[in-house]
Amino acid sequence: MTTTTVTPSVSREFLLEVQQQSQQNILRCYQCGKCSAGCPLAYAMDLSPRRVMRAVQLGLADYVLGCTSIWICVSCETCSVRCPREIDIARVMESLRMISIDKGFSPAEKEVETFHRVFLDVIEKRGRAFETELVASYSMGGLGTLKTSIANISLLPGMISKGKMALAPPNASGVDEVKKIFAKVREIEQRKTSGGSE
Amino acid sequence: MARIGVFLCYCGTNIGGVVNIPRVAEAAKAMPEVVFVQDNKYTCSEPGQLEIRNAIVDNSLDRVVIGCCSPRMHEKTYRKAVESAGLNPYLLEIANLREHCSWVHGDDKERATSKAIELVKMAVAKVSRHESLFPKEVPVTKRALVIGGGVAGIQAALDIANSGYEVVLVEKQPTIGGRMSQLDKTFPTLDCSACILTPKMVDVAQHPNIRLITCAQVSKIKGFVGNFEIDILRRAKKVDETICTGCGVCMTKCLVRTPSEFDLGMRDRSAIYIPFPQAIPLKAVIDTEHCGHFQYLKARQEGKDVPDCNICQQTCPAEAVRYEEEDEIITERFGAIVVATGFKTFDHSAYGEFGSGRYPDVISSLQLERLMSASGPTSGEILRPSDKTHPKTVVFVSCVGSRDDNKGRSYCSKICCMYMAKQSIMLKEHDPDVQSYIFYIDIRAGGKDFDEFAQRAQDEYGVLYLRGRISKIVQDGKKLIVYGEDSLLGHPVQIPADMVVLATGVEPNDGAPELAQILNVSYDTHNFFVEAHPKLRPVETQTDGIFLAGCAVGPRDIPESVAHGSAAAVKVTALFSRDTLTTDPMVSTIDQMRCVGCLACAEVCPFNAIEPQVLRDGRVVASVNESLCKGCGLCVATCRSGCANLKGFTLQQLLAEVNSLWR
Amino acid sequence: MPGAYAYYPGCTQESSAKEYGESTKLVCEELGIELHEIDGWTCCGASSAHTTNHLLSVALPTRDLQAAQEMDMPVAVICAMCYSRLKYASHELRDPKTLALVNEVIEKDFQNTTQVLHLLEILDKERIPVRKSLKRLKVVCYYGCILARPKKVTQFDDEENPQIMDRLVSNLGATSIDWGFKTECCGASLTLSRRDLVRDLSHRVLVAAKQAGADCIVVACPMCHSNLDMQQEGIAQQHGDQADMPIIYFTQLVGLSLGLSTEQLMFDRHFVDPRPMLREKGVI
Amino acid sequence: MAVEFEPKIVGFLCNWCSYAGADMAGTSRLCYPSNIRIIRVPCSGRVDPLIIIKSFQRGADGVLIAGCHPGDCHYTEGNYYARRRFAMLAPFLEYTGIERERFRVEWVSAAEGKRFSNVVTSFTDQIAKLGPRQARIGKEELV
Repeated sequence: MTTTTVTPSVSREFLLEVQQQSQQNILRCYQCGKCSAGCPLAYAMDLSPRRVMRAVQLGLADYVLGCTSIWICVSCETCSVRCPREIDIARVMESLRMISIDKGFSPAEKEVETFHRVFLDVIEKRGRAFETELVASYSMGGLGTLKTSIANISLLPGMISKGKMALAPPNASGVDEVKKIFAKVREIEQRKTSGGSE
Repeated sequence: MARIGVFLCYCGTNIGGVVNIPRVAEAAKAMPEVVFVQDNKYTCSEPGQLEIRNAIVDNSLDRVVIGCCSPRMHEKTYRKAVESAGLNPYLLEIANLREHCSWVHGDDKERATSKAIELVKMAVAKVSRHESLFPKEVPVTKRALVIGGGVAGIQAALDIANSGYEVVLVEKQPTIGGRMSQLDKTFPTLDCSACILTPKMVDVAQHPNIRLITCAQVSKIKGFVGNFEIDILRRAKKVDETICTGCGVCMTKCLVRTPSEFDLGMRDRSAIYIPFPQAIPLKAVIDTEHCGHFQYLKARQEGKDVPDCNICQQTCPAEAVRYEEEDEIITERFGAIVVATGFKTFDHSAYGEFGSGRYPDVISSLQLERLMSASGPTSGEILRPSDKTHPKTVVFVSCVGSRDDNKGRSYCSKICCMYMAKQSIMLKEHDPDVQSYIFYIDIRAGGKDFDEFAQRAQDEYGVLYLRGRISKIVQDGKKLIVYGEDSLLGHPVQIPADMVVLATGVEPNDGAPELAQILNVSYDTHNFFVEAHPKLRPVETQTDGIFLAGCAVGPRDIPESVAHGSAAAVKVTALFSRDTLTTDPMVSTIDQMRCVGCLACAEVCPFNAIEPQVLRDGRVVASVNESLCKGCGLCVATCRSGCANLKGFTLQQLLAEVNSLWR
Repeated sequence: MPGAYAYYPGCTQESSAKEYGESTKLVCEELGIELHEIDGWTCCGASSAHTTNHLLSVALPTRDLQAAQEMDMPVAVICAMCYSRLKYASHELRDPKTLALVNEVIEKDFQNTTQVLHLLEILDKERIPVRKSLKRLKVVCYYGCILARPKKVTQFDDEENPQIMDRLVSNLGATSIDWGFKTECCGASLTLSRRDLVRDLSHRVLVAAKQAGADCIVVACPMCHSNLDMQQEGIAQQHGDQADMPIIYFTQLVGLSLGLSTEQLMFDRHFVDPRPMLREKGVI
Repeated sequence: MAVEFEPKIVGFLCNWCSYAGADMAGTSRLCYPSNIRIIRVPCSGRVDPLIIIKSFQRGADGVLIAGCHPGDCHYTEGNYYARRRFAMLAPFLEYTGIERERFRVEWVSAAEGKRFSNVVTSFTDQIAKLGPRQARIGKEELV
C-alpha cells in the first residue's frame, strides 16, 4: 500500500473535468455502496464502482483512469437507476473511459477497448455491423490475445453451420451518410480541442 | 405641532467613535418639530433610561426619537421607558445608528456622520406621524384540543389536564396508543413498550378533565388564539360506546375475516372489532367496508341479492350494536390546539429491487415488532411468515425510505439505527441460534446510552454490522439472497438469509397536509409540520395558539416525543394562566368609507384575518379581525382603493421617511 | 388496432439473430401489423459508440430516426440494444442545443417527434388469436438489462419488475414464473473480448431459471439470446454444469401459438434445440 | 468633472430577514458604501409599488427591496406576492424611462450579513456607473 497525498489543486481539477464531461455531481455520492452491491460485474473489477466514485471525489486521476473497472462496465445501468443520490454512475464510467482515451492511458482491459474500436471501424466501413468480419478482424487481426482469438474462432464453424454467420457483407445504402457522420464528429472534436488553445 | 425629543447614544465608542454625535445633535435641533436634543454615553443603561423619562416629563415631549442600536435590540426596552413617562409607548421611533451606520461605515467617518443625520431626519419625519396605539384584550377559552392520541398527544393531554384545564383528545383510529402501542420493547433500556404505555392510556380514559373522541378528526377551524371554534367529524362506530362493555363476544361471532391494521396484516381480525386487548376505549367498532350487513345494504342498493348478516347485533349481550348510527359533527370552542398526528412507516413496495412486497419473508421492522410481541400474531414466537419456521439468519437493511432521493425521501429517519440494534438483540434473546447481519450506511446513535447499546449488539450479541446499502434481494428456494457490498472490505458480498427485515423510515401520517391546510399552519415538502423556529420555538407554529408535538414535526424517538408533548402542554398552560390576551396593535385597518368591497385583501391575507362585513346600508366591505392579523401589510400593498393601512407602518409614515431625504 | 410502423431490424437480423427477424415478420403478417423497413437503415452504434464517443452515440441512431421521420410512422424495434440507443438519442435530443449539434453532424433537419416502440409494446395492445395454447409450458421472461432501464429514458415498464412480456406469454396460455433475474445483465458486449465474464453472468441467469423450474427462457434481445444460447456449451465447460435450457424469442412463442411451423420459426438455428422440449410439452 | 456623483439609494428591508441581515452585516463590521438609506417594513409584501414610484419621483437614484428567501417568509407567503408584484413593476418603470437596473429585488436572510453587504456594494456600484437619473416622473414635488 502507499500513502496518497491529497491536495486541493489536484483533487479539484480532475473532479471538475469528470463532472463537466458526465454532467453529474459526483460530490453528492455518500459512499453507500448500493452501486457496487448491485453491479453484476463488480466481482471482476479491481475497484468497485463505489471506489471509482471515491477516487474521483479525491481527484486521483491516475488511480482511476488506469483501473480495469471502467472497461469492464457494460453500461447495464443497474447502478444508475438505484442510486439513492440519483447519480448516473454508468454515465460517469463512460466519461472516465473517454477521458482515459483522450489522455492516452493504455486501457487496463485492452481487449475490451480493441473490440469497441474494431466494431466502430466496421460500422464506418459498412454502415452496419457485419458480424463475420467483426469476429474475423477482431480475432485474426492480431488485436486480441491468442487465447480469446482461439476461443472466438472455435465458435465460427458452429455459427456458420447454424447459419448464424452471413457470408456476404451487408448492403446498407446509408453507408455514405454514416461515413460522413464519422468524419463530421471527428471534425467537431478537432475543432473543440484546437478551439481550446486559441 | 408635535414636540419631539431626540436622544443620541454614543454606545461607548461603538457609535461615537465613528459618528460625530455633537454634529448630529446640532443638525437635529434644526429639524422640524424637534424641541429637545440630548446625547448620552449609554442610553440603554438604567441612568440613560431615567434621563429619557425625565426629559419627556420636564419638556412635555409627546414624541421620541432615539438614535442608537438596532430597534431589533432595544425597542421593547425603550417603549417601557417612554411608557413610564406617561407617554404612549408607540410614540417612539429608533434611528439605527450602530448596525446600519457606525459599524458598517467605520472607514469613512465624514460620510457616516452625514448618513446618521439623515437617519435621524427620517425617524423624526416618521415619528411626527405616529399615533397612540392600544393593544386589545381578548378573553381566553381555557379548554385545549389535542389532535392525535399517540404517546406525544397522550402526554400533552395529561399534562394540560393535570394543570386543571379541560382537554378534548381527538384520535382518528378507534383506539389511542399510536405507534408505541405496536412496539414490543424500547431502546436502549429494553423495557416493555406496552407496560409503560398502557397505564398512561388508562390515565387518559379515567381523567376527569379529559374527554376522548376516537374515530374522529378535525374538519374545520374558525377563530384565533384563545377563541378557536372547531368542527370535529366523528365517524359512526355503529356501536353505542356508552353501552358496549368490550366483552368481545361479537368478535368471536363475526363471520368476516380481514387483515388487521394493528398487526400490519400479519393476523386477521373480524369486521366488528377492538384493535387490541389493551385498547382505550375498550369498545368495539364496525368496519363498514367489510361488514356483512353493510355489504348487504350496498348490494341491495345496486339491485343485487346478497344474504344479510346481523349476527353481532343478535349476539351482543349488551345490545350495543347500532347499524343506523350516522357520522356526526361536534362543534366546540377551544383556546389552544396541540397537533400530535404522529407518523407511519415508509411503504417498502416502492423498492422493486427488494421485491416490492412479493417475498413473504421480507418484512418491515414494524411487522417484526408485532412478531416479537407477546400479544402479537405469533404470541411472541418469531416465525417466518412463509412457512412458520424459526429464521436463523436474519438480515437487517437500513435506510429503506430514508436518505434516498430516488424515493423522494432525502432525510434521515433517526430512529432506525437504534431500533435495528434493539431488534437484533431481541432476536438473539428469543433464540440464541439466530445470527443477525445489519447493513448500514452510518450508525447514528446520538443519544443517552445509545452508542453503548449499539456497541453491545455487536460485542455481546454478536450482531455483524456490514457497512453498505444492499442492492437486491432474490428469492432462491427457501432462502433469500441478499446482494450487498461490504464497503469497508471493498468487495461485493451476498448473504443467504431466512428472513430480511427492512428498516422502513418515518413519514408523516396520512392526512397531515390536509390538516395543516385546515389549521392554516405550514408543512414542508415531506408533509411534516413546520415549527415557528427550528431552535428557539420548536413546539410553536406561526399561528398563535397552535402547538406541535411528536413525530408530526419530524422523526423522533419516544423520550423526545414525550418531552415535546410536555413542552407543548406548558405552552398551552402558560396561555391559559391569563384570563385575557393582549394583541399587538400594529395591525391593519380598513377605511370602510372608501372600501369598494373587492376583498382582494381577504384573498391575499395569509391568516384569514379579513372577512367581508355587510354594513347597514347593505354595502359589503372588508373588515379586519385584529386578533388574527399579524401585521404583515400584504393587504395594504394589495388594496386598489388605498383604504387599507397598517398601523405603525402607514403609507404616510413610510412616505414621510422617503420625503425627508430630499427635504 | 394493427397499425403501420417504420421497421428498424438491427444488424443482428442479417446474421446471428435471423430467426428473430424472420419470426417477427411472420407474426406481424399474421396479426396484420404493417412493418415498412426503413430504407437504408444503418447501425445504431450499439454499446461501442455509447462506450467511447458520446456525440457519435447520439448521431448514429438519429440518422435512422430521421429516416423514419420522413416515413411519418412510429418506429418499431425488436433488438433491446437498438431500442435503448434510439430511445436514448430521443431523450438526449430534447435539449435544443444537442439537437442543433446533432443536426449539424447528420446534415438533416430532425424534429425529434418520432415515437420509438419495442415490438413488445406494440403486441401488448394487440389481441392475439391463439390457435395453439401453450398451456403446459412454464417459462421465465428475461428482459435483460437495457430494455426497461432507465425508466426515465425508455418509459418502457417497471424497471425492477417489468410485466409486459409476462403478460404476453400468459395470454398465449403459458405459465410465466416470477423470478429474480428478469433484469440482470448477461454480459452484453463483452462477448468477444471478455467471454469468461459473459459466461459467469449468463451462468447465473441459467441457474436461476433452472431453479425457478422453467422449461425455457423467453428473451427479447439478440444479444441476450446469443450469450445464453450460443455460449451454453462454453458455460458448461467453465462452470461444470450443463443447463440444457432452450432460449426462445418471444416472437417465436407468439408464432407457435399462431400455428406457425418450427421450420418457419427457424428453431433449427438454435444451439440448444428447443424442439425436444416443445414436443414433450405438447406444443409441437 | 468637479463633483463626483453620490447616488442616493432607498432600501426597503423586511423586518424579519433582511433588516436583521443588515444588522448582521453591522455586527460583523462588513463595510459597504454609505449611500443606502434603509426603511424598515414588516414584510417585502408590504411594499406598495406606489412607494417605489414615489421614491423615484422624489429623486432616488436606485431602490432596493430585500426580503426573506422564497419559502422562508415570516408571514409564510408575503415575499411570493412581492416577487410577482415587482416582476410586474420593473417593465413599467422602464416604460416611464427609469432604467431597469435602478430597481433591484434581493432575498437576504437574517444570517446573510455578508450577502447584504455584497448586494449593497454591487448595487451602489451599478447605480454609480449609470450616473444621475435623466428621466423624471412628473413634477418632483412633495406629495
